[in-house]
Amino acid sequence: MVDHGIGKPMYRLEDVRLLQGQGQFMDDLNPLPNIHHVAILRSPYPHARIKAIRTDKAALVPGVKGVITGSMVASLSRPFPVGVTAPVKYYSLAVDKVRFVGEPVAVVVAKNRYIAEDALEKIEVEYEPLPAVVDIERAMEEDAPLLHEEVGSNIANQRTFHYGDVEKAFQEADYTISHKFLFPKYSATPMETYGVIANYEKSTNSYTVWANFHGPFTLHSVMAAALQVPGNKLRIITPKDNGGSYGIKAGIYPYVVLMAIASRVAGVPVKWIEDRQEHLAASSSGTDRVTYIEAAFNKDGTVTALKMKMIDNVGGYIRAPEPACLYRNHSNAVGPYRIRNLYMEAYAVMTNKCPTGLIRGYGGQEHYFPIERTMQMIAEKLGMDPAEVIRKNLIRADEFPYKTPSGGIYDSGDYHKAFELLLQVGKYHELREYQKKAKADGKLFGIGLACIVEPSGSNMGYITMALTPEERAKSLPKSGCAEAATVMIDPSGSISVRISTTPSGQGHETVAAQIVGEVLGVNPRDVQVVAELDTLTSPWSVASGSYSSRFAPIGSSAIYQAAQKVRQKLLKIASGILSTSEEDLDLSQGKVVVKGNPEKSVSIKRLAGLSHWHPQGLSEGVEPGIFETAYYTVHTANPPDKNEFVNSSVTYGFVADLVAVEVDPDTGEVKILDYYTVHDAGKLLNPLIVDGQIYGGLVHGLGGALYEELSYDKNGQFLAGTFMDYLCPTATEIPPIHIHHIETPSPFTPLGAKGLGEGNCMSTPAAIANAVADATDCIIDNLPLSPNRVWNLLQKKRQEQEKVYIRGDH
Amino acid sequence: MKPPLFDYYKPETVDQALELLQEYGINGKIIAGGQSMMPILNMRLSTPELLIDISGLQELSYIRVEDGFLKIGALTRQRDVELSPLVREACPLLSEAIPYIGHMQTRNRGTFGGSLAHADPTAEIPMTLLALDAQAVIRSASDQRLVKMEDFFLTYLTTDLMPEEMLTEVQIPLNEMPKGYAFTEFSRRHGDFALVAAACLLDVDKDGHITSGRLVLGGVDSVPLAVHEAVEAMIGSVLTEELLEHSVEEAIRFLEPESDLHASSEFRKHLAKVFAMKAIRTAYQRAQNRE
Amino acid sequence: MIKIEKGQKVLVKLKVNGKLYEEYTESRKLLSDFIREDLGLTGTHVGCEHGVCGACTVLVNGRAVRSCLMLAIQADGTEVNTIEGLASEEGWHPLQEEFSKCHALQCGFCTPGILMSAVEFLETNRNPTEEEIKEMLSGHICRCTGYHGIVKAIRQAADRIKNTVNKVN
Amino acid sequence: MNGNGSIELKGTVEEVWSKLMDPSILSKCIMGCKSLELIGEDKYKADLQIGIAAVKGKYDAIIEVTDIKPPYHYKLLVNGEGGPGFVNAEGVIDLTPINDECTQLTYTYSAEVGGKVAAIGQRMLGGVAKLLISDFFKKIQKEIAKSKQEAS
Repeated sequence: MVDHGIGKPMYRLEDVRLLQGQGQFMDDLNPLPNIHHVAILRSPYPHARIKAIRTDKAALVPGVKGVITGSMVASLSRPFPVGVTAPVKYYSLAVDKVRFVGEPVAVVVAKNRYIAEDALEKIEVEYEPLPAVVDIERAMEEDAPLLHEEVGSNIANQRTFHYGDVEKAFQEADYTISHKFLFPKYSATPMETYGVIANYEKSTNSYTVWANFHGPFTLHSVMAAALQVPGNKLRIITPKDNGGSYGIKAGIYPYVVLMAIASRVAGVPVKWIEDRQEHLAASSSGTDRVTYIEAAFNKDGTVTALKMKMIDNVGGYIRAPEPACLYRNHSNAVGPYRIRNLYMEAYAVMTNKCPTGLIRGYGGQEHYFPIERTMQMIAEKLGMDPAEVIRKNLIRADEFPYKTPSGGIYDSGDYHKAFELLLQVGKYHELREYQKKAKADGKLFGIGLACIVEPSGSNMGYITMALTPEERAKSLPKSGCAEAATVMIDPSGSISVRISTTPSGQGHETVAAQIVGEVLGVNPRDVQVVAELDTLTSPWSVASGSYSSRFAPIGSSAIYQAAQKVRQKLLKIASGILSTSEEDLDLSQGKVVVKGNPEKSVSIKRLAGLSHWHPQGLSEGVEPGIFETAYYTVHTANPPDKNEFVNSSVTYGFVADLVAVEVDPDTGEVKILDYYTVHDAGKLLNPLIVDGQIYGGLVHGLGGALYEELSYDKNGQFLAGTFMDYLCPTATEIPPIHIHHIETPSPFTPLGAKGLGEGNCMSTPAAIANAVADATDCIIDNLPLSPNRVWNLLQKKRQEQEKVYIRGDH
Repeated sequence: MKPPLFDYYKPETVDQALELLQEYGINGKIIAGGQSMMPILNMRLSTPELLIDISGLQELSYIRVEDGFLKIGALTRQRDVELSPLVREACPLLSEAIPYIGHMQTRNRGTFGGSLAHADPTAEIPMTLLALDAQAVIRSASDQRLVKMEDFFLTYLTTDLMPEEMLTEVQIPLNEMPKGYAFTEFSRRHGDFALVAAACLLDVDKDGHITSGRLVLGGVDSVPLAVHEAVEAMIGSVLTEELLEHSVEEAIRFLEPESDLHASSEFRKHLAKVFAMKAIRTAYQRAQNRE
Repeated sequence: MIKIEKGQKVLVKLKVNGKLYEEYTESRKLLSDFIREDLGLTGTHVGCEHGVCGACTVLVNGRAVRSCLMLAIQADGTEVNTIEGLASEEGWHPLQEEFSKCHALQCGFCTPGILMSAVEFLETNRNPTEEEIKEMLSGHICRCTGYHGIVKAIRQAADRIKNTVNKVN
Repeated sequence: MNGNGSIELKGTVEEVWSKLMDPSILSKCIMGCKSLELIGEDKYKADLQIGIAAVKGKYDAIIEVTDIKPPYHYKLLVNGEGGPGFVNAEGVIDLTPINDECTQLTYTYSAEVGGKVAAIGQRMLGGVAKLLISDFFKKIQKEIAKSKQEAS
């Protein structure tokens, strides 16, 4: 049992069903009779006016129950609310205009998916194509094609922030450096696509929806608002198993509304399982971002100030929770460095690409790519070792909790210790020696470093940074980050737990059982965990869900607190029975025992039985039944203040990466030789799961660095519509990965844990880019580092060198 | 992504299949292993009136050596060719090329003839067969003909096969099979369509002089492209890096590959040079080792 | 010769996990949909429907194939094995055990397909190198695990199967 | 996607021009053209089946001839829509006499392909465009030769 406690690498409970084909994923559900199937007609144009839609022929196809178009959606729903002041009208189906390739234009409800697709081919749409824009900066120009006439500009949101005295720091610095970086649009492509079952009940005007949605449940109110019903008339139930998301499935909510309407119009329950082409073209993705960065630094390598102008491409419609990508890292904008002066300018721009949303690392990869590249460029400029520049700037262990210039409160850490561990396990100095030899032999060998702060447990208030302090003051202050859990014991004494963290593979059931098992002194394998969230019966909050690595810091804390409540209750009941004070009792092996006298005990089964069968026998003041819910939040999550300070997350981990690469000069191919990553995420709850999260995040980061991009041509045509052109890394692309940990517990969570599922998505693209820059002596400011891109850079360098050589000859 | 409606006929003999083709010709579409055809159907890029499923024609699944040829039935699974000791012995170039096709799971189903008839210009089997100077046995209800690979490929996904015809067998000449061989390719990930691929056959005499050779490139044109000059120009010489680079550069000078998402025309052309050289180098070394 | 007109249903008979099934279906129905919808075996998952992701992989006559790239009617008369039949009366297949021990799955959506490929792979390759395992795995996409645990689990399962076979002999 | 090229045709500028402007010839020479119907001045409605081998899409297209400067120059606008997506293309054709028997035809084109086919057909789209164009001129060449033969 000890092996199964908190912090132990217990094998997962979920595996038992998943390895036998008994998972219950979205498409496996058939909760209602007479479910019909949906196919969606999508725009082939990046930007066009819809002049007419003719659906009569489609409606006549045998088996078709209904065809839904934009006008119906406009009459049965309202545009989705979004946290910016720009009046963007975003409906779940195109109304009048399409603004990206793949945008839903019409819906067919039919007996099965085959017939629904047959009927789609019979819908005739007359489009008037309009000029499109996909380039971020072009979209900001006055004469650029305008997506939303009522907004009057493609800029959906714009803010500037000053912290410290940036101008003074720049004036006083020995050196400054500036560069423009571009981070590409990419996705996470979970293997299970979006899926929704929706049923409209006319008699009560209410909707019941099953969807592999995983929050944030702030979006529940967004959906309810669009459907114009109170929250309790939109019941959302999540399936037991969710086939991966990495943030992407938060973007399912427009389809929840669309299917709700489709069910209402067609008069039958409907099921829609997104196909892979739909998913790639039109689900959700990270933003592509242009960053102009300027750094001020001294000749010893100390960085004194940063200026960043960040422009996010949020696609055809800005949709909630965007523009959050710009602000998610607001508090940790300076990363792990002691930089006190910070200027940030943030823009959310709409272009004719698919709308964006959550993705593993949300904003971190876009943010740390320019910063970590700049740290290396500073080293190059000063002729210093990049490791030395990092050392010079890392926050010291004695400075925690550390307040960042933008209001973040870094809870704990020992960045120097973790960084030195990285250099030691990665044999940094030996690698540098080897590099000298390798380069002398003409090899393009490089080493990349990256250090980042990994925020976890978002404070929903950060999203309101998109508004000015004056605008914020007009509405309710926002700081939500609470999570809830329920622990109950039935009359037979068996324990179950209900969680609202909507896992999608992170093993929440296992860790919940580990926590409850340890607190209540039972075998975790005897604890039943229910992870399905039902908005009418589960305990949940606006912040519930699976995102911002919030299970470890917050979700697990709620479970722990609920278990503690049950523990207290059991002790209280037992205290009466055993005539011993609660302080002298303990829980162990399914029993409450008297400390120091284990012979004297009473079983949980007995205690639970009593509370159910004979409540009158309980001591006075003890409620019958054992059913305890706890909500947990962290006191450092506060609304942004009028000075624009905000603590956007409740815990902050640290990640330090070292990667060695060799670039093939003939093909531009980047070969990763070794990857070392050191994490400090506080107390680890299950090391097996922890390392699994790190491997997965790292490989996703590697995908972003080398392979994955949702490419569009300059006219807005989408080019990566299959898994032949959107390249996910496979087993043959994976380098040796070495994971190490240090643990400095968070003082803000009862178990000392922090999140860690996203760190390498943030750090890996930067680390690999640094390594490739180091190997090739080329400036890397754009990703992914495809062979063609790297080869182009090498060609350019060769040509420049030839020019220099020829000039030198004269 | 579900297939459209089609009539489905499944002949039990080659003759039945040929009769169906004679009758339905252009409106019928053959499906064999389906590893290219099924994605096209699922995406509804093809809406054939009639699908003629020849996957049950066991008589077209065989590998044998006969009359100086390695003969492979059109419906032999790629995986069976890959694992065949006979192929490895008689035609190592083919054994080297096949594992580059997709993945084990698609080679288990994909057929040898299907890949050839699909005629993707980057596909391994068409390229290799062109390098091997193979010929296709093509049958119709009324006729049977042999077509050399150099005459088989017309353009993207288009071959000399007429609507009423069916590919039944591939014949690879084994007489004078060069000792040196190499297949190499460059792709974004393992198992992806090659950006550029090269197949080389080459022979040397005992002093290391090149006596004959063939080179085929994939991914640089609308068909697998024979650029035998790259090797032929070096006949009589011992291979040196300088000579190799020169003759390959000369041979591919005229190439104008298409650009796409993964590689520009310029990059493809560069890769063509790099991988042609690589293939020749390896083939030369192997020829020398076996000499 | 079988001739089926558009929309006409045809009887497909096949053995899945040793059990005989007979169902009427349209000729255009994909084997993946047939297994899930008509046979109710939802352990086989559909991830891309163009043969790249490998989630739908099943064994047909002992060979790992994409069930999304086959028509159900093409499986008529075959023996199919899916994830539901992997464990036996005696317990889990060594692959199942090692997958759990090595944390080779997270969301578990791609896992059934990978397991079925691995079954064929280990039957044809008793002593695989890491390279060979990765090559076989490259026909599958997993977005959760980074493949680390999967490679390790297959290697450990191979060792266990080898040892069991050795003991028996 | 764009490109240009030139081809030498056996025929005078006038002969070539008359073929290029003849709808019945055009419908024969455009690959996959099932019908071509005049719907306005220099404006046609066409039923096209474009693609290669099994990958074929049906497109309803409007073909418009503008900027006509007989017999030397015109511009062709093609807008097609169909199941797999859409094609919008623009081509400019110039004829220059080489001698009494030969005419130099130069062309530039730009095409935009959208929708499903653009998202999946990346690898071959450029090639298909080239194929369609070369096929068109090959057939035009044949038509000119044929009518010359008939005339003589």
